[in-house]
Amino acid sequence: MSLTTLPMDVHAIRQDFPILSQKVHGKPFVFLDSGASAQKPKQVIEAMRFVMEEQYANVHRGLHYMSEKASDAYENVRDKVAELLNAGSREEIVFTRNATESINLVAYTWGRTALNPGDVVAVSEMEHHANLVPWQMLRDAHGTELRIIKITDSGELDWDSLEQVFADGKVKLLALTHMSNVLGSYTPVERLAKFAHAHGAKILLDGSQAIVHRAVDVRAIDADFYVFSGHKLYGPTGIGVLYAKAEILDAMPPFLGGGDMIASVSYQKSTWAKPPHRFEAGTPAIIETIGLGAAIDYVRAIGFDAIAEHEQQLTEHALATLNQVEGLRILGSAQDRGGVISFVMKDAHAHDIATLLDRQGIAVRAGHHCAEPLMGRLGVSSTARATFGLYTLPEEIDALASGLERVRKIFA
Amino acid sequence: MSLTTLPMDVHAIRQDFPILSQKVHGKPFVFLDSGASAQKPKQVIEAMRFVMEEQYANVHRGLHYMSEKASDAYENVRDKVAELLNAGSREEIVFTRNATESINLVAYTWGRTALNPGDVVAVSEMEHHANLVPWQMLRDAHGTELRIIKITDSGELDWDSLEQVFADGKVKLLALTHMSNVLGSYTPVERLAKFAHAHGAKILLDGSQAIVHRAVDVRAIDADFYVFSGHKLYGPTGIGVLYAKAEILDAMPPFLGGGDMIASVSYQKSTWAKPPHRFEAGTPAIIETIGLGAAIDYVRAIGFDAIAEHEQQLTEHALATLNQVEGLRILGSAQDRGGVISFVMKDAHAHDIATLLDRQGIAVRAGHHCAEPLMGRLGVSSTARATFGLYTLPEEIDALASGLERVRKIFA
Amino acid sequence: MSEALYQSIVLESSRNPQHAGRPAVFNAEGRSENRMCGDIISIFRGADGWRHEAQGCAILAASAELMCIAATGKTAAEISMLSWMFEKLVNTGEVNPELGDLNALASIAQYPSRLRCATLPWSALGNAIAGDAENG
Amino acid sequence: MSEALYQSIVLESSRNPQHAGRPAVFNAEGRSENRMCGDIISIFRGADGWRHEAQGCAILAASAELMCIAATGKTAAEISMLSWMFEKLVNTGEVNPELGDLNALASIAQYPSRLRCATLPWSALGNAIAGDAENG
Ligand SMILES: Cc1ncc(COP(=O)(O)O)c(C=O)c1O
Ligand SMILES: Cc1ncc(COP(=O)(O)O)c(C=O)c1O
Repeated sequence: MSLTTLPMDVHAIRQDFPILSQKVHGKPFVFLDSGASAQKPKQVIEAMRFVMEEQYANVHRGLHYMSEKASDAYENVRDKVAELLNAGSREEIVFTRNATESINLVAYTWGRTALNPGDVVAVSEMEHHANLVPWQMLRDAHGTELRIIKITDSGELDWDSLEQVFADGKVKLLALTHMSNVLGSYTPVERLAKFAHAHGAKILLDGSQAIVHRAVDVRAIDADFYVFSGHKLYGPTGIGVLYAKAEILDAMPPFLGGGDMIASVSYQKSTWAKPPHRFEAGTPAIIETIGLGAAIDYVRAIGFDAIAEHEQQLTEHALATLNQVEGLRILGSAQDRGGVISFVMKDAHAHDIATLLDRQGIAVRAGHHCAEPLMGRLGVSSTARATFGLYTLPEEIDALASGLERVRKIFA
Repeated sequence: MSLTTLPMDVHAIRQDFPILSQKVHGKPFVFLDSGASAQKPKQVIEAMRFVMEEQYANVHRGLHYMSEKASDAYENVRDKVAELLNAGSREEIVFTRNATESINLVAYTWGRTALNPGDVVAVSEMEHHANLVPWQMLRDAHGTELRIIKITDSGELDWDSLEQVFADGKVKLLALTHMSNVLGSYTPVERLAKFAHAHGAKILLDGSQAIVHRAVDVRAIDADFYVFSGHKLYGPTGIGVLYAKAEILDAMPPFLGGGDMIASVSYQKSTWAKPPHRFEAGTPAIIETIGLGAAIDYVRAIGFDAIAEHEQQLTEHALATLNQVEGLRILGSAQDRGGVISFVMKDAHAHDIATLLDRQGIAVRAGHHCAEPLMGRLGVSSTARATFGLYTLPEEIDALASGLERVRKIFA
Repeated sequence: MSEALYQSIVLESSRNPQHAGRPAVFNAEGRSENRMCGDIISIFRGADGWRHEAQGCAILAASAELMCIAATGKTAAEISMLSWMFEKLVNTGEVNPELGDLNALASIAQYPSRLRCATLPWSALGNAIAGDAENG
Repeated sequence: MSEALYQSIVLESSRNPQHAGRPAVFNAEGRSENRMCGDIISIFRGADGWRHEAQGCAILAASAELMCIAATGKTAAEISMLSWMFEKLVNTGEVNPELGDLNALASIAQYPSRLRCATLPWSALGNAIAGDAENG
């Protein structure tokens, strides 16, 4: 694959990511673990430095200059996120710590009020624990039922199973990943939302992986809830997003109690602020939110068309290249798949693969990827996983392939 | 007050805080709002830059170099926090977003399992909403009772009221601030813990304000729970701490479900990781935790003896100086009080005071300070509040006093 | 000037209001509050025009006073036009000759966190007029 | 050398273990697992000494094999001494002549995230011995 065909100047982009020029064990650093958390461009680092060195104070309640500046910068990111997702309004954007908290927030508030005991929450076999455990906890605390939609051997949602799960009309929430963090499969979200709505259910989409690679339009999808984490989108840790339709948020009781989420407080009774503030108790992650804003600016400047095309090319290159490594098996073969590739190798355990690659400067993840039940479905106990970001070069995939050849020889 | 008497070199310390050399409305920036959120020393900013530029990856599950480095740095901060609080072990330290989340975590998990309907949670009249609203929500959801311990006119806990509240033996949790964010009063925490324990209750201390000014020893206090926020302790936003005794944490069910907090996951049943990980679902605030570590190193290098003495001197200076402003009234007069001073002025509303001071470069807060019920108790609708940090100079208090003179003249 | 907002007309209107106090008899009433800062305002239409009862800062009080002066004798339609022009004034800071003394609040535009103090009386007035319309 | 951990003795022990497989008859059994990565190991004491059943990476398998060789014929006290020395070996990387072939795992000290793979068999062995003691 020749570099000249890439849809964007990846070499220029890499200049924005200081960490990529580090050496690891004396070797050039090949980072293929963006799916766990992406690296940060200097624009994000600089935005965080700027607020801390030049315009910091607590937000919302301040009548002084620094507080006004910080509040503006913070609230301004809500607009950026609303634009990123094409939300109907900025009030539909709630800031959380990460995708995990976003899903738990929905389970604790909407789940315990809009759902009744006996109602069903349906998830798929390829969910991250973040989109499974909260619904188990809701089941155990609130008496809802949890159903599992099967996937096919290719790693796509099994439509027959989906229809079966919905057959008795009890499903009130379809909670699904928009892109599998193990198999790289995208789910057909527009079609799924239509299906869910036609069956009287809401749909929650876990966009943790998808948001990084594709333009997401929550209105075109008609998603009721959409969640993601800042740290996978080249932003800082400590900041996540929950999108929910305005009428749903309006009806939701608060999650955490404290400052900023109230309208009034007396000992007998407190009243709640309007969304989104109702769901943002206490001092928010001000610096991190501003960092996320810079990350959004960054990816939007590159453009999701270019990003998606880049991902597509890398994925194709990776599938072709890795399939040539003897004894290597890639898991999943969905039609619509992206920059997340899990594999196993004959005779070499995923942990050994990861350790041996690391010694060559190549970072991949190994384990169950927070998707234990999916491992069972795939008949493996763990996999090695390479994931791509907008700074990933085809040459890095080639380096991975030669690294794996070396692993193979050691274990041969 | 002459500078030479200060217990530490505040001018040198100020060099570490880049924002303090900013101008606001063309005037030198006088920041007297540290109680809302403190400014960040360059050591903290640098620690965050370092991890993002040189050693970043997701933590805990990685078998590669960057993940190991980031995990070590992250977990290392747990030791630093344990040392800061003199906790019995690092496993007693749970990372949260902020003090607000820490208290809510206790209310949701311990509160809904260790407390029974009819059990009483007691708080005081001078709690921040963060230590009131979660207990109201628990009351409304779980049937516990909420009782309020009165304060005296001087702003100290009313011991008679405390005894009355405990008289029927139903109180199972005493949830109290360690230092009022409005009146600056410290509460006698050792004595209160003894009292609570003698009455069969646990004690939770909201250390959001106290931790900034005094060495806190949770074992000497015998606190069951202790909470604070990183951002008030010169650390980043997005990171808070919950300390709880090991045997209490062990018995607590999880709060949020997702990755990292599980031992095993199957569709039927998931099992939970041991504390503290049981309470840290999803990707944590890695960068912010590392920033908090740098903040702890920073304050410990200066030393809490010097910090406490500096606060004491500033407080005395402020009380003396501000009391000379005609028509100004300081709220509260506790024996043991620190660097938080709320006041009202004849004819000038707190908002007007804050705005007019801001135009002179002086940042104070105005409003109810997230303590609406306390405003009622004090017979005011809002106050202006000046709070001090380790970088605060006596000259800044003098500047505040002249600023207030000017306000007085405008409204005279 | 750095304290432009607190010019004499604002201070005078807040300190010595001529239209403050609940009238004994009134035929329309509106209320608004901002619990985040404790501001509360009530507006009444009595025999001699609009009056206010404000609890809050100088900006709130001055805005209420100047508003009552300006609104008295105007029709609902004229008041809604005034309200719209005032909104524009305090958001842009651009003086508008038709607003007369209300222009004293133009510089609130430089104090975004105080905007609410200036506009709260107008919300209460809107409520009063809406309630009036509802009742008849 | 960068791949020091995967020297031939480790690979050989993991690939061609002589002490793998559950014996038909055994008088002590211990188990340990690391659910975070799917590693599971069981240890048995059969007629011809200690044997293991490992499911996991090469380090786990090699450590189990080398451990079974070293532990066979030893008393509980001797095994606990060995375990203590092994713990030290993998934490410090300092070769200890008394550990013989177990020293092949010394370089795990440079791979802190893999430590658990090497020590898991020893936890299982500890469980087996403790269970044995409990049963009398
Ligand atoms: C006494 C007290 N408790 C709790 C809080 C809440 O802290 P945070 O907003 O960081 O959760 C604050 C700060 O506003 C406080 O001063
Ligand atoms: C599909 C998916 N969902 C949820 C998560 C959880 O994200 P976080 O840990 O940032 O909450 C992840 C990332 O690990 C993921 O890949």
